[in-house]
Amino acid sequence: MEPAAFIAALLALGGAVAAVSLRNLIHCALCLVLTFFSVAGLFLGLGAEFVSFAQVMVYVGAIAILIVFASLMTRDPGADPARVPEPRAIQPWPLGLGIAGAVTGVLLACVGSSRLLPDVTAPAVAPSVRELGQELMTRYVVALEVVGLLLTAAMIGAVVLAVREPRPLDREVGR
Amino acid sequence: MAQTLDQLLDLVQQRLVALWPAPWQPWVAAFLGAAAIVATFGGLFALTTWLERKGLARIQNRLGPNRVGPYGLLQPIADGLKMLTKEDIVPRAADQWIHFLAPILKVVPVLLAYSVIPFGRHLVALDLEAGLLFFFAVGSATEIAVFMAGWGSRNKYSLLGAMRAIAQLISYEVPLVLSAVSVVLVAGTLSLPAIVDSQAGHGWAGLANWHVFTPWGLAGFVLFMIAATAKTNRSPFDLPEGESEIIAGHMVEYSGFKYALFYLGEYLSLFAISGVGITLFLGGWRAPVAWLDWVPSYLWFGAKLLGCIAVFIWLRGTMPRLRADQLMNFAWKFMLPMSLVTLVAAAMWHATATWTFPGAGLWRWVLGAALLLLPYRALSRSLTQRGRLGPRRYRFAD
Amino acid sequence: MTPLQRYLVVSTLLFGVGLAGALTRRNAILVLVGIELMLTAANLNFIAFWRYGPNPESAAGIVFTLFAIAVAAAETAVGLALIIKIYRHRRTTHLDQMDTLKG
Amino acid sequence: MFGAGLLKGLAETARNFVGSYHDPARLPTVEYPERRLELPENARVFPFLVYDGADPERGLRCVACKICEKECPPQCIYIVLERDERGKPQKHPRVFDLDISVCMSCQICVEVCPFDAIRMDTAFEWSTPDRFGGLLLHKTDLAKPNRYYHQIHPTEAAETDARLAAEQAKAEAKAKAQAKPKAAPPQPAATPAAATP
Repeated sequence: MEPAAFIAALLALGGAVAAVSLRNLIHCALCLVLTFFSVAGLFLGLGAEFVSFAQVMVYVGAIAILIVFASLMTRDPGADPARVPEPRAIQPWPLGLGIAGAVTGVLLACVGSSRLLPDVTAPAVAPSVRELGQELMTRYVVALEVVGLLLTAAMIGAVVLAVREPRPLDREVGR
Repeated sequence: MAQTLDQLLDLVQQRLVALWPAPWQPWVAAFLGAAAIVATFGGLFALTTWLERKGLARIQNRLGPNRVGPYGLLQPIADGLKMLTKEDIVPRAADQWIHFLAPILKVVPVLLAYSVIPFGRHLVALDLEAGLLFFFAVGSATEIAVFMAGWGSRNKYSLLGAMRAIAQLISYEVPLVLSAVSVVLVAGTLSLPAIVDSQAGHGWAGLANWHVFTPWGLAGFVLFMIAATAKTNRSPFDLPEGESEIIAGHMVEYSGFKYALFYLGEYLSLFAISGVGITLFLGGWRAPVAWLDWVPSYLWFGAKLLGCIAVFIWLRGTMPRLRADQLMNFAWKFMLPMSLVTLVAAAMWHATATWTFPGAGLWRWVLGAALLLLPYRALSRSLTQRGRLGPRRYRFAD
Repeated sequence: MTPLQRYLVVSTLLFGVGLAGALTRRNAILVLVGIELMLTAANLNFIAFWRYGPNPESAAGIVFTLFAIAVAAAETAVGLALIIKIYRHRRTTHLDQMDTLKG
Repeated sequence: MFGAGLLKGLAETARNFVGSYHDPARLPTVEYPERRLELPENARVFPFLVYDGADPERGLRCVACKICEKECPPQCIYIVLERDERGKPQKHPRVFDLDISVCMSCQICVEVCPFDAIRMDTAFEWSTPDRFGGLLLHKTDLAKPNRYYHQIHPTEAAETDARLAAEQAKAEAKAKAQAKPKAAPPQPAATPAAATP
């Protein structure tokens, strides 16, 4: 791993830790943006140019903005002490951390002990955008159509879910 | 001779790079390219502020700046000095880091976007295969910057302005990308130099084979430029920073150098998006007629860029600002369907490229124009009849 | 360690952070953020395996990542729409306060 | 058709732009400090005090009746009546101050003045580095001769003068008419007065 990729990986991990641990929701979203940018940098370092740009466009341009918008539209009064539920027998966060740590440990052990793949370090020739398009339109055309359908359905679903019902007054006037 | 002139900038760069020891050369070359881009477009920014003030003044029967230097040409320098010497005020309640980072994040992606635009023959910093995608990807980072500026200032006007700006940016990104996709469809590539090459050659009466000289290309160009106006927050789509309503939107709490950075970022993104529009539809650095090919390519690009800037200034001097509901209706009910129709027309044009029977060119034209004009007609009729874009009816006023 | 393993370690850690966030945070939006992080880690895995795998000339890894990105976008859109809907109903995004069946 | 209005607007602004280079009607703006437009006759900025004759102190028409001070909506006028050593009011202001940083140019003082003593001035370049003292005009700054009034508002001044002259003539005629019967009685009165003692 060259230094640039190392820095990108560090930034991605740091951003991720900050994104799930900070108190301020907007700071979390902005740290998430940092993570997405760094991961796009990692993709670029790995030679996947197209995916890297798509990652920036979709994750930074759409998903991060959506999260920011949602967190502004839902000001959580959860900090209100009167509404916090009674203490439980088992605190949830050590349990969650434990599970996550266990999963990560098992995965890391797997990665460390695996000898499945040969050590390929030769510079790979990334498929050009044209080849990628042809693959998408021939071999993966069914998947592409399904993803298109899924996106359409998701968009309609999101609009239907989040749309505000017109208030009676509006309906009366007919606007 | 003409060729030397055309490659002058490249030659100068090679000479300069050759002065350095070999291991440094790639770095020096990259630095020179970046410095040239920053210097050129920084200078163009200064020139454009002057041009804009002069043009707007003439449109409004005024004279415009004419005190500093001949014809007021030194006005940008005076403005710059004023900006730089102003006090940099940070609100006490502001989120210091976010407030500080926002202007930087506004300018840096815009500068990155310049790296894929071909300014002339062989004059492109990075010939990426997915260059167009890169351009749109870094363009989407400015939304984050706008949000950071609006939220970090801890001011309700700036937050409102930022929300408006993001809603507008996202809405107009769709038609922008779709109208660019129609070019990608016909050219068959995402690389901007290759798209310029796809418009090479001369067709009927020595006119160049630019995409704008086709029915779908003309429609796509108009849609692209309208969406670009909205993407760069320029009048008539300047309601994110509407001075009369929310002062300056997300820039309320910025002063001095940081404000200048926002201003710079806005103009730089205007130049960048105009440059991409030129590359996609106006043949990039290519001459419009064959007998003018001897003029250096970067001069053609510059002339087209100045023409685009003039049109933007003209629009700003003419159109009143849209209302928020008009803005959204226009984006989703007019721009989006029309860009989809343009995509279909481009596909038709691409599919009928193999027609060889006599009169095929005329038929393609008629078909393409009909494909665009009929939906346009129907759309405009339905929109105006249903009162979506017409005057607003107020609930309690009637 | 081979280069592949280094990238796998990074993606595993990213996945772990996302999982920990999704399990421990009680704000619905932050749970979604954790899920996004896990998806990103999976994408990194795809790309790393494509780059250092036995046949990098095939585009499978890249295509899979593109699909994963599209699915992530759809998932976020619907998820956030749900969160906003619930917020309008219950005035909270706190997961512990929206666990009753009665509305 | 959709967009025709936009094109019409663009054509109009283009005509403005091109016309501003050759058509003076499309460029009415003048460069102010060097060239000035002639002010319209009804232009008004801040009030001033009219005096007749040559002496700004004695010729002042103002009698310090304080009607303008009372009527002024933003209360920018301050008047002190002149008194002689015995405290007897003189029909003359000792102090007449006008704060032009407050004045809103409404002309109400002019409307209510029964003596045509206060009128609107057309001078507008009042900028000063001293925003308190510099914008507070005293009697000496405000007093301007009737000649000046004729210069800036010829029609209005002629009208005022004609009316004042008519009033004066009427007053004189009345005085004469009163003076005659008054002049007559003293004679008969003189006799009883002379007779009484």
